[in-house]
Amino acid sequence: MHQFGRLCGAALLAGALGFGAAPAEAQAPGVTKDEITIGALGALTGATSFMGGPGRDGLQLGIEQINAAGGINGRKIKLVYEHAFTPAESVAAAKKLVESDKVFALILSSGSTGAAAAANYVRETGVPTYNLFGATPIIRTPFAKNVFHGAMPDAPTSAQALVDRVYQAKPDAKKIGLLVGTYSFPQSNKAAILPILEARGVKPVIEEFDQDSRDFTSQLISMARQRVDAVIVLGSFSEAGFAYKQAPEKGLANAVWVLDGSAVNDAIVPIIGERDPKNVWGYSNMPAFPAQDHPEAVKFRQAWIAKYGTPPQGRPNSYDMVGYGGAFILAKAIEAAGENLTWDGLIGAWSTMKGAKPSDLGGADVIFPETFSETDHQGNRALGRATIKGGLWQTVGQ
Amino acid sequence: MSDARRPLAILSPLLAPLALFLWGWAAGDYWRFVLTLVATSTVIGAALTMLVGFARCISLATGAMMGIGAYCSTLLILHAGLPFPVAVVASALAGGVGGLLLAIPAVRFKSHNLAMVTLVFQAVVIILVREMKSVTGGAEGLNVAPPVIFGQTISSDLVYLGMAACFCALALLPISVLLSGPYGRNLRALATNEVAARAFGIRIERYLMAAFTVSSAAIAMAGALAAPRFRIIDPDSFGLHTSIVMLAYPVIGGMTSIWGGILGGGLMRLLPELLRPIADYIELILAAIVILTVMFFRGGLTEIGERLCPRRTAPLAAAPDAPAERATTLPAPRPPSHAHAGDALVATNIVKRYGALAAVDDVTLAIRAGTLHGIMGPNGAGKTTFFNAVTGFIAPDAGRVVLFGQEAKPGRVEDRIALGITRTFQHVAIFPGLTCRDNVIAGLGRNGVRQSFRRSLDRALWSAAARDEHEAASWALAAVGLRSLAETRADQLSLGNQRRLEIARAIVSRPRLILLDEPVSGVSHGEVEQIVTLLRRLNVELGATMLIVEHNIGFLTALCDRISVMASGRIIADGLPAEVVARKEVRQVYFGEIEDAA
Amino acid sequence: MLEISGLKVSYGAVQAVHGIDLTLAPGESLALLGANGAGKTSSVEAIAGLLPTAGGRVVFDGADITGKPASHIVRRGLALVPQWRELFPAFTVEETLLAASSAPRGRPPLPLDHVYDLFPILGQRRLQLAGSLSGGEQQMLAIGRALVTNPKIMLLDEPSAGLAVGIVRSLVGIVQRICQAGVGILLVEQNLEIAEAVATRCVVLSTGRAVWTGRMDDAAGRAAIQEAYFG
Amino acid sequence: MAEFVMVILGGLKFGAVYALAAIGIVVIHKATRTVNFAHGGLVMLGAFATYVLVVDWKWPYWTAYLVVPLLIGALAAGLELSILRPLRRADLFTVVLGTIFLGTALSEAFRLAYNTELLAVPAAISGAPIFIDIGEDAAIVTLEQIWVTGGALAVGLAGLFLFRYSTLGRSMRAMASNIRGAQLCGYSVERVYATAWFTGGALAGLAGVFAAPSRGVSPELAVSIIASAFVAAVIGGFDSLAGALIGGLLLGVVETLSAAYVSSAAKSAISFVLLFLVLLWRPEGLFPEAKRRHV
Repeated sequence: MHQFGRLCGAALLAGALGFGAAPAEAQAPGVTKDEITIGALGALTGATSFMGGPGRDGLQLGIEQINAAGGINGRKIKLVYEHAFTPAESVAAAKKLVESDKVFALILSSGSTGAAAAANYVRETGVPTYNLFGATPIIRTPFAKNVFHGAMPDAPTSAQALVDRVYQAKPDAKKIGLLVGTYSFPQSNKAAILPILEARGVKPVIEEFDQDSRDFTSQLISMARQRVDAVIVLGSFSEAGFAYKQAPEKGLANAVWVLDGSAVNDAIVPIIGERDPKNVWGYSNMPAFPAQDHPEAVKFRQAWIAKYGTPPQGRPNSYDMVGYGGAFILAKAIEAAGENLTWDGLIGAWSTMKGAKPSDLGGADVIFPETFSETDHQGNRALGRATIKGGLWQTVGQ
Repeated sequence: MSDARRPLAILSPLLAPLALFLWGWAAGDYWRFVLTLVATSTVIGAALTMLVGFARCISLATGAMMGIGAYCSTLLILHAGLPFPVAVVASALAGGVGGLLLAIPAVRFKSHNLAMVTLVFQAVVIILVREMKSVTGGAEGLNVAPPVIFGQTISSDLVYLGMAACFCALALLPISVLLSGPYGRNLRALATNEVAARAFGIRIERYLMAAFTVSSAAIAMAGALAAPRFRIIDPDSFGLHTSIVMLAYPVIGGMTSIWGGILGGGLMRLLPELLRPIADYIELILAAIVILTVMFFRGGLTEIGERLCPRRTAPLAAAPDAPAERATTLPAPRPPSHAHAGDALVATNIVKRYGALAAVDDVTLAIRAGTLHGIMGPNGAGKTTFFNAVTGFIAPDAGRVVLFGQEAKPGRVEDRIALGITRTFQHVAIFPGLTCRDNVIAGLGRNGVRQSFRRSLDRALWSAAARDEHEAASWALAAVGLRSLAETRADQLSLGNQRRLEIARAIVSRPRLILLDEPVSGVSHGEVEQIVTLLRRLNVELGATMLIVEHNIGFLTALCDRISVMASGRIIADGLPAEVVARKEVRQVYFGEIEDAA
Repeated sequence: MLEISGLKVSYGAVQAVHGIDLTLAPGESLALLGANGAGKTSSVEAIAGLLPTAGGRVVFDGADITGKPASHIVRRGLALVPQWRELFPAFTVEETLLAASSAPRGRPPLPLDHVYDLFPILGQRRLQLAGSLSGGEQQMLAIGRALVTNPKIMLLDEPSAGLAVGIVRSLVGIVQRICQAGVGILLVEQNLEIAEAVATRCVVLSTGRAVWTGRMDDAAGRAAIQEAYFG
Repeated sequence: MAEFVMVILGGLKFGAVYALAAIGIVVIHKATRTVNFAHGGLVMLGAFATYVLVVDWKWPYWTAYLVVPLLIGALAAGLELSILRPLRRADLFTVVLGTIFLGTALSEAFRLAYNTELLAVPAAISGAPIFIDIGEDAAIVTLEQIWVTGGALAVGLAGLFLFRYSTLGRSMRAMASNIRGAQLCGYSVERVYATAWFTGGALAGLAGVFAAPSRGVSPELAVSIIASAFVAAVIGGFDSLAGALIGGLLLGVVETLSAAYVSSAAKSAISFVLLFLVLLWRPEGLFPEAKRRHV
């Protein structure tokens, strides 16, 4: 597979050269004297449109700020955002952006399998690609020099953070329950977390649930029966919220709850129905939460409201923030690639970028600084320690 | 449609993949990619035309079938190292098996219950894919390698499109042959009139099982073909949502020809690409299109197309109410072969009860071969019940029926046609969507699923057997005076002509015994006389025995050799027409207990 | 009172009734005669609004009710006892009558006791399911259901069909009483004897056309009926 | 033992909501012969309306029980008038297609109005849970659980009662039993059909109000409710209100039991297995209505 990808890449490169496309020295696709076209894809309708929609809004907001500040080396950024949900749609959208719209770089702001299918394609084409939300390992393996990952850490990093949160809250925890969704990303996180627990000699109580489950009676009763000290929830905020809420009624009263990435979302608070729930922990892949009273978050929120108006419940969410921050990271990489833009140039500059953050280009630092190297394209590994206070998720150190 | 052009019409669906390939040739790689998926959608649409449009089965398991194909071929290539084309064919077989497994319980149900059973299948397949993580990769999906054919990895979008177009053509061809031949006609026949379909030996369960099997095989093949383009296959791609979207294909395209599915599938797959600027609304737009189609353009795209440019061959000249031409003398291609002496039908002590009511109360009746025998009686006298017991549509509680010296077992309606017995229906039971000729051909029998498959192939090749059927239908239509309306849709005929059509369908198999249930009810005066003449002539020239149930006493007396009168489930009089009508007890039935009827 | 002129009914391309005329006042009784398939049932169902008319006018109580829905026509006081009775099998006798008396209407309904007086057997069976009644009792219930709507004119479509002679006799007596109470009766019948017992005038139909109209006891009518029945 | 009781009670809470939705489907089908695959969409809109009332407008929760059923009932009657009435002459098959896509349209319209993963609605009633001693253990019951289970069941029973004994119910049953006979009694088809859709819609709306706190509001609610409610209705015989009620409760309990004692993955499969078995064993449902339809 790996070799095949390279072969294909080479073939395509050769094909591109054969067709008389500009060689490496000349202007890359999507770049004109005063504009750079960036493509992005994510779900605008369907089950994960809560990621794709905010992703688009965040990117757009970031790009407008960059353009308002004069753009990059005199060029404005133009965003073309395409809807894509399933793998088939994602490949179609990626092909359209790369082959028809001739974008200079591609942003993946869709969920795991869609992003993975698109990543599979971009490995062959070599277009510089920035993966915002995809957590699944098949996006990261095999390693591709043109694919970069942003605020969303890889599964081992986040799995480690989850286990850390358990022992930070309850150092003597013995029995750990794993409440895992049967769908894509919880399953990949489960695969990452099991070896870590095993290394610690902990044999977890594993219970699974289907996507959008609302009733956790059986899982919770099983955990209560086995008297778990802590529950790690791998699932979305709605699932985690209902599970937490139902726990006392099923006899699971004093456990520590550690929630995975997408469950760490303010929309969980009305589900739980308490403004200061006890023992709920999580990690954050950003220095502050969208609604947190944190100077950078406030700056971001004000900008968001100025552009999009009064937000509905749950917006702007962390996908807005990651999208926004991601726009700056990509812009920073393009800036570092210099005036004469080529894919190789961008990839080279990106691969050596250290500590890039939005404020470098005048944005709000709503994501952790990102650092890349030739062999490691995971931009962010920092994860904050988060809990719910006053009805909001708050970062309370690392 | 002229006979010479028939095979070409059956080949015409192949234009779709060809057109897609040519478009892809001219377009860029992105479009070639999209058009590959469009091509697979046309196959899915065509398959659903068979299942949803022709057989009228709402299936919510399309996604699952596609998934079976995609996973099957991917796993076969991955683990068994099969070459791609072999894996595609294998996955079509797997899909066929899956369709059959679904059909075995499903065909017992109709409408929403059938939809629910297919939903169960859909859900179970997805749950299995998700749970069998070690094989299928679970919810995270499975990487699909680009196909390898003859050692060549196919990485060019154009080559892939070409290959997909070839496979799609291969899949469309059999569907087209089946749908335009007797199999497809019989599917539509059973969907519009189950009772009549059964009367001509169309076994509904088997036909539906075949429809599920064939369409599932095609859908699975499309799934296998599309999988490498998806790059990653995961259970969500083949979920219920996918099934619902695909259900729209034949609805939007039109459900009466393979072109409906092809156009609907193609358009529905293209629309999301064409409407990218308003992608937020795409789901709403697609749903709205379906609702509007269902409300206002139930015939779908194909009907709109036909309305815009009416087919030259559609015999508009033969307007719905055009009077039938005078029936010509029978060419009689075969001499009446069953000059059977003695009794054609002997019914002994037939009893049929509904609760406390004895609808047929110990009726014994013998009909001499070659005669025209009428049964009259007031409403509720038990005529139709008796008639149905004789034809095998209901099982009598007691009594036996002997047809031409052979005891007839109740229930097996389809066997009666082989015995040389056909019937017409009280409420005209033609197959409305079919042409007159196709209605008549259904009456020839040989309607078992396998036979219909072979006959469909005959028809596509326009072999001697198909020409014979065509000729036989022409003969029967000419016999009843409908020759010029042969290619008109049956539901556009006047009632009198529909009655004639039923008679044509009943005589085309050259039966020994024809049972006519109220052949002139609702028919106008003038037409009644024509039908009398027609039936008399058919009796003479075919030598067929006829049993006629009728209210219209004038018609019966003019037509029949003998008449039996039924009242309250019993035969109260039997004899020559004039004599029977004059009898006191018969008059009493109609006039009440009056002594002097003059 | 009920004036019908040029009534036409068709089913798709087939015309079942080719224009008939008749009038009927409350307390009067009229029989619609003819062989099977002559268009009798189509005519009364079109009058009662169960079938669409293809032409002609139906005027009732001074108002044009052509093409109005059946429910509207019932509320105005024109009730049909249909040929197949059209009862609700899972309703009890009482529920059936209640359903008719509690439907929205312009006129006050008759009390149920009226029906029970007329048909004592229904009173005894008031808690029995309509589907479990005998044919005669079902016919009585169908008449009772129409009666509860307090009609000025009642259309009866072959009330004798499938019933034993004794039951038919008692039904005839009751229909006569209803008529004497001032309700106009339009009776569709095949059986001449019953028609004679109930009606004073008759209209004879043959293949959708009125071939004779006049008094029931007229000899010329007899001949027309013979002709219509046996051709 | 206590654990078992808790599993059963948890199942009953969800089952009661299924039952309520299923009764709505049955009322509509019984009176109008329309199989309403858009019913899940109506339940979801009921939950959404609850969200708007309680969270956006900050009205007290009890107002939702009054306003939402009227609103969703009116919407359902409107859909009947505008979309299903033109379809009345079409065959059952076409109507089923129409309602399937109508359901999709309702979900999508909502998604466009509110693009968030899930809208959370606070519980209608809160308070300390009740401990019931059973043997050594104690079963824990929350007030909300009692309220939702009891409330939904009470509404369902009230619906049953109304359908059985009220004039309005009688008109719908008459129409269901014999459409010509009902017209001859003076019931207008148009009005009874609109009433049936209103009633079915109102029940769907109420199911939404009851479901909102425990399930949240999202388009997925429509799909999961329609599947469960249909299974419940089919188990109950599809034409029996009492059957739908029992079917809903049975489904809820069987789901949680299988999840608790077999495997949590079995939960989603079990409802389909149940449906399948019922369809094969008794295609007319466990509680068929005594009926003889006029054709």
